Amino acid sequence: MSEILLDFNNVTMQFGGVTALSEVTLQISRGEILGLIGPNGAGKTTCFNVMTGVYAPTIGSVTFNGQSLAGLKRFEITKAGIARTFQNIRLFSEMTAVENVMVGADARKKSSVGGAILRTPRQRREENESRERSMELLKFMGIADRAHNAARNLPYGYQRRLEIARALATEPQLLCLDEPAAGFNPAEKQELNELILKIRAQGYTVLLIEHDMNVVMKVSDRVAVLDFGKKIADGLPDQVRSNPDVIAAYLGVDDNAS
Amino acid sequence: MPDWLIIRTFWDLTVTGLALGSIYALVALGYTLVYGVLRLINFAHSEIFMVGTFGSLLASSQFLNIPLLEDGNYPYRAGMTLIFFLVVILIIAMVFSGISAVLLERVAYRPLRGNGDSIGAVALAFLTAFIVSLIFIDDTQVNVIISLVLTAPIAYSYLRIFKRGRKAPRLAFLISAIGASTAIAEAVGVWGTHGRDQYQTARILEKKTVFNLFGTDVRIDYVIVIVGALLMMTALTLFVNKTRLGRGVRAVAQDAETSRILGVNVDMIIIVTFALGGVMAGGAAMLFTLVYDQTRFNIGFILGVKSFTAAVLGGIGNLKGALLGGLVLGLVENYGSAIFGGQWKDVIAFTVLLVVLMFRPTGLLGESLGKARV
Amino acid sequence: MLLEVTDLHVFYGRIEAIKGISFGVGEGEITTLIGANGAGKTTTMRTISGVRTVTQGSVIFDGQDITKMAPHDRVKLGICQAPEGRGIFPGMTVRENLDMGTYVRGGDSAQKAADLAHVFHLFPRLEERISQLGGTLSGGEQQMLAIGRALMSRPRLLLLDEPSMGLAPMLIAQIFEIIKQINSEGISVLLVEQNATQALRVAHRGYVLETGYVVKDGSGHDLLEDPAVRAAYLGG
Amino acid sequence: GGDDASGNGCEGDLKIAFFGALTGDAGNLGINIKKGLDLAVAQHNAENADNQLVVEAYDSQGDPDQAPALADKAIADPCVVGIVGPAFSGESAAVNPKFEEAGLPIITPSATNPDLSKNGWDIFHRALAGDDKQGPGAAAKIVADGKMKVGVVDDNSEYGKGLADIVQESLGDKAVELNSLDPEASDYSAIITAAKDAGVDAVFFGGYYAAAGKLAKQMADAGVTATFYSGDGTLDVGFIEAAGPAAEGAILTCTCAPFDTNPEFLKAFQDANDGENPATYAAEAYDAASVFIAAIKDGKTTRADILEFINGYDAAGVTKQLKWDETGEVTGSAVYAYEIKDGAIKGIGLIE
Amino acid sequence: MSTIGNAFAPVRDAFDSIGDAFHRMNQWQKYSFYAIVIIALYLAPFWTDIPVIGPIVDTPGTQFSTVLNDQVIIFVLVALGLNVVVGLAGLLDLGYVGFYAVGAYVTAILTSAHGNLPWLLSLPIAVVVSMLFGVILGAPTLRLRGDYLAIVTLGFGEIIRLTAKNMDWLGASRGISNIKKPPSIFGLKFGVIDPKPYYYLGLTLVLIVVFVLHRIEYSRVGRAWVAIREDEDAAELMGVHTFKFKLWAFTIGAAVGGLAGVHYAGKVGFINPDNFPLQLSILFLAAVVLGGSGNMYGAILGGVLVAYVPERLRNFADKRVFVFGVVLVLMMVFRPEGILPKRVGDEHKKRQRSSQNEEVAQ
Ligand SMILES: Nc1ncnc2c1ncn2[C@@H]1O[C@H](COP(=O)(O)OP(=O)(O)OP(=O)(O)O)[C@@H](O)[C@H]1O
Ligand SMILES: Nc1ncnc2c1ncn2[C@@H]1O[C@H](COP(=O)(O)OP(=O)(O)OP(=O)(O)O)[C@@H](O)[C@H]1O
Ligand SMILES: [Mg+2]
Ligand SMILES: [Mg+2]
Repeated sequence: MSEILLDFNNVTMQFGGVTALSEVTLQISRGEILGLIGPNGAGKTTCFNVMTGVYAPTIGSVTFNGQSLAGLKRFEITKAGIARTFQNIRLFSEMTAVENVMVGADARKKSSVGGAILRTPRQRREENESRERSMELLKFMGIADRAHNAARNLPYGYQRRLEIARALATEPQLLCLDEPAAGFNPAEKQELNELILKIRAQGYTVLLIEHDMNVVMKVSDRVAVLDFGKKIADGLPDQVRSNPDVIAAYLGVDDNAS
Repeated sequence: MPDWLIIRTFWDLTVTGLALGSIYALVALGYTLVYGVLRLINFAHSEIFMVGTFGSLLASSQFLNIPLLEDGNYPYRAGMTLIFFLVVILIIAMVFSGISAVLLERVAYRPLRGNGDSIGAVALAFLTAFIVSLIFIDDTQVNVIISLVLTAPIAYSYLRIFKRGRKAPRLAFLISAIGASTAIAEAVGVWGTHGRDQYQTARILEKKTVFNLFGTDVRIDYVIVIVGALLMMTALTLFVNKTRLGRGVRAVAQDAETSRILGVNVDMIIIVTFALGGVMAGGAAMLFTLVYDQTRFNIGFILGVKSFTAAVLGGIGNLKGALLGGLVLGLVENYGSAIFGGQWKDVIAFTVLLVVLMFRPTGLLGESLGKARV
Repeated sequence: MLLEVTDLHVFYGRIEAIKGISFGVGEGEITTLIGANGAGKTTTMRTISGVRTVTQGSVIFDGQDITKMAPHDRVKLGICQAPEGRGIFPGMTVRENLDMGTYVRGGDSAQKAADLAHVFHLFPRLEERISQLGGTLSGGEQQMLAIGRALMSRPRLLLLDEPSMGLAPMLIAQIFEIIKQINSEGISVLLVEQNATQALRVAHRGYVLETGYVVKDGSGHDLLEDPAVRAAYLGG
Repeated sequence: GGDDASGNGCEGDLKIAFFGALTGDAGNLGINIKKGLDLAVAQHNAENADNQLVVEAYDSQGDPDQAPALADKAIADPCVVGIVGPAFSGESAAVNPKFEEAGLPIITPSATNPDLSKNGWDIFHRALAGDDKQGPGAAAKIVADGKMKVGVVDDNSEYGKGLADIVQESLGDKAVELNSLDPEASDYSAIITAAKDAGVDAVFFGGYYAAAGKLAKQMADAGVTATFYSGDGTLDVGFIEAAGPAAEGAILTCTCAPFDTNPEFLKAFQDANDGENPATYAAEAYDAASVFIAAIKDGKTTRADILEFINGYDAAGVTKQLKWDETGEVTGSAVYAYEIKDGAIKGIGLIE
Repeated sequence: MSTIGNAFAPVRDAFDSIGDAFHRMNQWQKYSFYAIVIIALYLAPFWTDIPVIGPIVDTPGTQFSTVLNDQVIIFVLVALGLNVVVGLAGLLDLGYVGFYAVGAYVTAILTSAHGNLPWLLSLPIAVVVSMLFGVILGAPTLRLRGDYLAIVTLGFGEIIRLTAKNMDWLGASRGISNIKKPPSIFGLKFGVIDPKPYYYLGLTLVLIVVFVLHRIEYSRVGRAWVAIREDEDAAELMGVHTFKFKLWAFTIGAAVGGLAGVHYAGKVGFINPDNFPLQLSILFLAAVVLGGSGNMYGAILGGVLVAYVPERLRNFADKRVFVFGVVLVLMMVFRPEGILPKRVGDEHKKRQRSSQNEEVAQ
């Protein structure tokens, strides 16, 4: 495959007695959609947390774009180009939708207090850029009609999309989605699939955690499977789907008709 | 060994520091309990303590009819009489504090939680009428009568507003707490028989030395305070950890909504929490008057700030932390005063707090409530 | 009917989330509510548990009007819920969380031990994690814990709000098996699901909610066959 | 009547103002003062039906933050021609510059901080000596009582610390510095431990009565037998109440005179106040008011005239000869000692 | 909706509809409105001369124009600064009086106790020193969450006050007098008696601070603050340098608090440690929350009320503080978001249409 964007090298993550990840090695290539699946408690969210600097791995290292993420603060990792959504929605509820997205867009901006007070040309340019880009993203996600509503007032589906828009606004090279389809009905899931593909078409690399095979298998280029903190499979969706280990540990039955 | 004051008087300072620290600890429990359950700095808890000291005062002067002085000396009692009197005073102080804590919750917090009830509505209505009548008439009796007349209709409309049932933001609780604290203290300062002056409470326990610790005489009142505080603390910890109600307290502390779904009577738990905190404060108040035999309308303020500091120092929401924090604070203050002089006492206390929190951001023992994951 | 909801109206502040719905859960039946996001399913569940107040309408449980009853009293009558978003006590261990399920029951520790064993039998994962803090469990583990905890209360009516959310496919299948099994033990179930196909398969009766109204009802089987329902909720 | 005869802008009766605390923590002191003022004005009004005076009260609660707005109000009222007060040193520092600029004469019956008279304020007078007189007086008394080792404590207030520092200085190497305590705190055991450790035979406390009472009592409880000394801030029955039997034998000093110095005043005061004895500073306030009244009787109606009259005043008051030097200090004043005996304050005479 | 009709709703809604009306105004109308308000504010010392209104607003026993400056302006400035810290960034600060004290003390030291600088020169220095104190307090403590920060800041305020009280160099409990006054310009003489020049100066400072803070609030910085307040973890994961922005909030808050201190010191000419008690911090916080935490104009209103109402109620004498306490409770019970709560997005349009999804909690 092409250039390796994220390299998860032999990572072990322990919490007291619990080993959430054990010697996981995982690569994500630029431009792909990688599905990350596995039984509950397999360590998927923990992978995210290690990648985004919430936890420091017990052993092993993560390199992103050739740069080690060790010791980077969370916001520095975001600036390095990794953005995420949350398994439970975490929006800035007292801000409008567009402001939520602007917070993400601001990650790449430089102007600070001085600029704000003096309204320097740079500050004004950045402000406009942020705003325009945020509106674009809201349109892109199909939720621009509620741009000026407080985030807390948005319907659930909108909130999920807003989270994605906010993450995209940080101009990530890698977008990590943690169960974005949770709580969606099949029709809504269908729309989400299209959205994820659209996002990739824009040149983003996507790492997707999801339990719904209709989503994962349809959009992923490649699927990795974790079980008890170990990677047990990694390959094309069809290969994974028919991998007996995966079936035993995760899918249960081969048939996934509905 | 160098000949420093702190070394010469170390055990002396330790005993007195532990005594004051025990009182801090008991009051800190109230902060910690309420904080644990409602995530609220119950600023008015200091006033609950203050009410307890007045409970002790009334108990000794009114119910037990003990004079301040008998033939120019204190009315010392001994033996069973003494024990009986002490127990009566303790119970009355606890009742005063307990009831006022529960009332406080009804009036100043529960309406903010979005389910105010008639007790809160009546109290608030009375207060509204009272302060409005103050604008026009300056005669407390007349004010009270007018307010009583107006209470019913106002309470009725308040109740209807309460029905809207919206939960207030956290800061609103804090300000309501501050308001309640101010109002309670000031009410005593304005309408108390001695106004803002100090009150003396009867002194029935002769402060004799009971034993000698490394050359330091240890007085009976200090022993009672320290032992009493430890006993109360143990009882409370057992209650919270071992009883079903205690389990309810912990559950509500973590997730009130879910507790409700699982059959926990949340309002009752909150009442229990306030009552427990109040009772502990009442106990602290009684022990306090035992040692210092005086009180004042604002006696709670400084003590409250200190006790809250102790709660945070130990790890707020953590019962053992309150004990540890209280004792540490009492000792640090005493040692610090000996080294740097009494005027630096509070500076030392707060500096220690700052330093501890820098290295242990959730206090010495940490919060006992686990945090949710990111 | 074990539970009968008639003309229910529920408000959030000035917004009417439930605009007069009626439905029922038969004794020993599984009933399911399906509907899009924001249709009002969770609100309905929470109203039955008593944590939202009813503006108009009535809720009758086992012949008793519980419209105004406090939530904890309803639990005593045998209504218990595994709420949406799981509602795990983050600072309590798995064991303590499960114990909270028996909060209103009190007494009889042998019975409790048996129930605990039953839950561990259904979700062995929980037993492995028995002394881990609830807040540090993975999403799916929390979901198991929430269901297990509700079972611990030995309810007559079990309310499950999206129990399959966040569960791995294998467990999803298992969950629906468990629901059937619970039901066969005589517990009535009110089930809210996004996974409508599966839900309707196990349900005796189903209701379709749309923006606060019941727009359709029927047996699970009928709804499963209904083309409109298929188009809207079952993914064609 | 002050029918604006002199063009000072006042329409109506002239006013002598009280400035100080009537409410709040320090309210008692102000109430004493106001009673003295009220008595003087009432006596004047009873005798001069055609020249009525009014007492206007400005209740600052002794708080330097609130005082300026009150002072400005007093200054803006042309009928206010003299002020008995400000009662406390802290608020004096905040508002006296205003009175100076407005040329509004003040006579304080109670603010004893020595620094106040060093600002070159022409309007400033006080009806009793400052702490720079009281301190050495107290020290002299302690030495006269044969004390060899004196622990000096203060409440870290402007007044208390100022006084304690002067006492300590006057005592020289007999003094043992015990630092400050927090008057609002309840527990003074750290300081008492230090006193015990130093083996003092006397303790001087600079501060107010509430803290003094607590300190004296806790000292006795801890087995410290040293004699308790303190200044005018402690000269209040509140001290005896708070200290209980421990107050017995304590020695207090004041530049104020004992209430029974002047029997005539005592009787008048008792008659006007249901038999109550004049408490601390009431007599000084009466004296201060009498000076203003004398000026008005003399036909002075403007602030400037009254100020000039006061600066040249020299007559006997009920407490002392009232005559001021150019800094505003009253000349020929003295320090009195008091003792607590049988649960009451007894004057034990002038300190030599 | 239908079931909830009560006598108090109109009173409550009145506040909302005033706000709504304002939001509906067009640009031109808004600017004229601002202009009128500002002119009226500069004329405030003369309000007492207006018939009918005069007696209503006048403060009994105290000089109205002095109250305007000494109480109102100071509280408004402080509330503006504290609103940044508490209202926007969500950092509970119970020791804000510390910064106010630092500002006042630096001015006092530089112009009187240990220096002879003019007041005007001490102003920028004092503001910078206050900011430095903001950093000194913030850097080690901003790691702390929520109420831990509250108690640490409370301690900080006390440490400042007690240090001033115990150090002779800072005047100890005697305080520092003869602090220099602002220079006289435009025929305004900053004397001892007439408070009006100080009020004009103070009002000007308030307007400048409002202007500056408004610009910061509606910028990347302001958004970062609110994001931190709403969800600190999420904010950091969205690339917000939370520590830096929290420190900025502290520093800017400190600067405004310090500025208030400078103004105060210049006016009264005398300060001592008792001017900066812990209770004042609590009053400051009450001002912000009462007015509407997070909304600058709410904070201003809160500052005005907390400063002015007790003066207006002087008739209550001893009972003032009691009344104040009860009023706080009542306000929080019936208007928990404050008198002028922050509006998020286009909520007001919603209210007009009274459509769905309004009071949705998250
Ligand atoms: N802070 C922690 N302390 C202890 N154990 C933890 C902690 N965080 C995670 N774990 C454990 O690590 C394991 C992996 O958790 P993780 O959240 O990564 O699972 P997951 O694959 O995302 O599962 P799910 O699909 O259910 O969300 C779980 O068993 C969990 O209990
Ligand atoms: N706390 C709340 N405050 C205000 N409105 C709310 C609240 N919770 C839900 N709502 C509104 O009530 C309506 C019904 O919500 P509810 O959560 O019951 O839907 P649901 O059918 O359970 O949806 P989902 O599938 O997303 O769980 C929605 O319009 C929602 O926006
Ligand atoms: Mg997960
Ligand atoms: Mg739902």
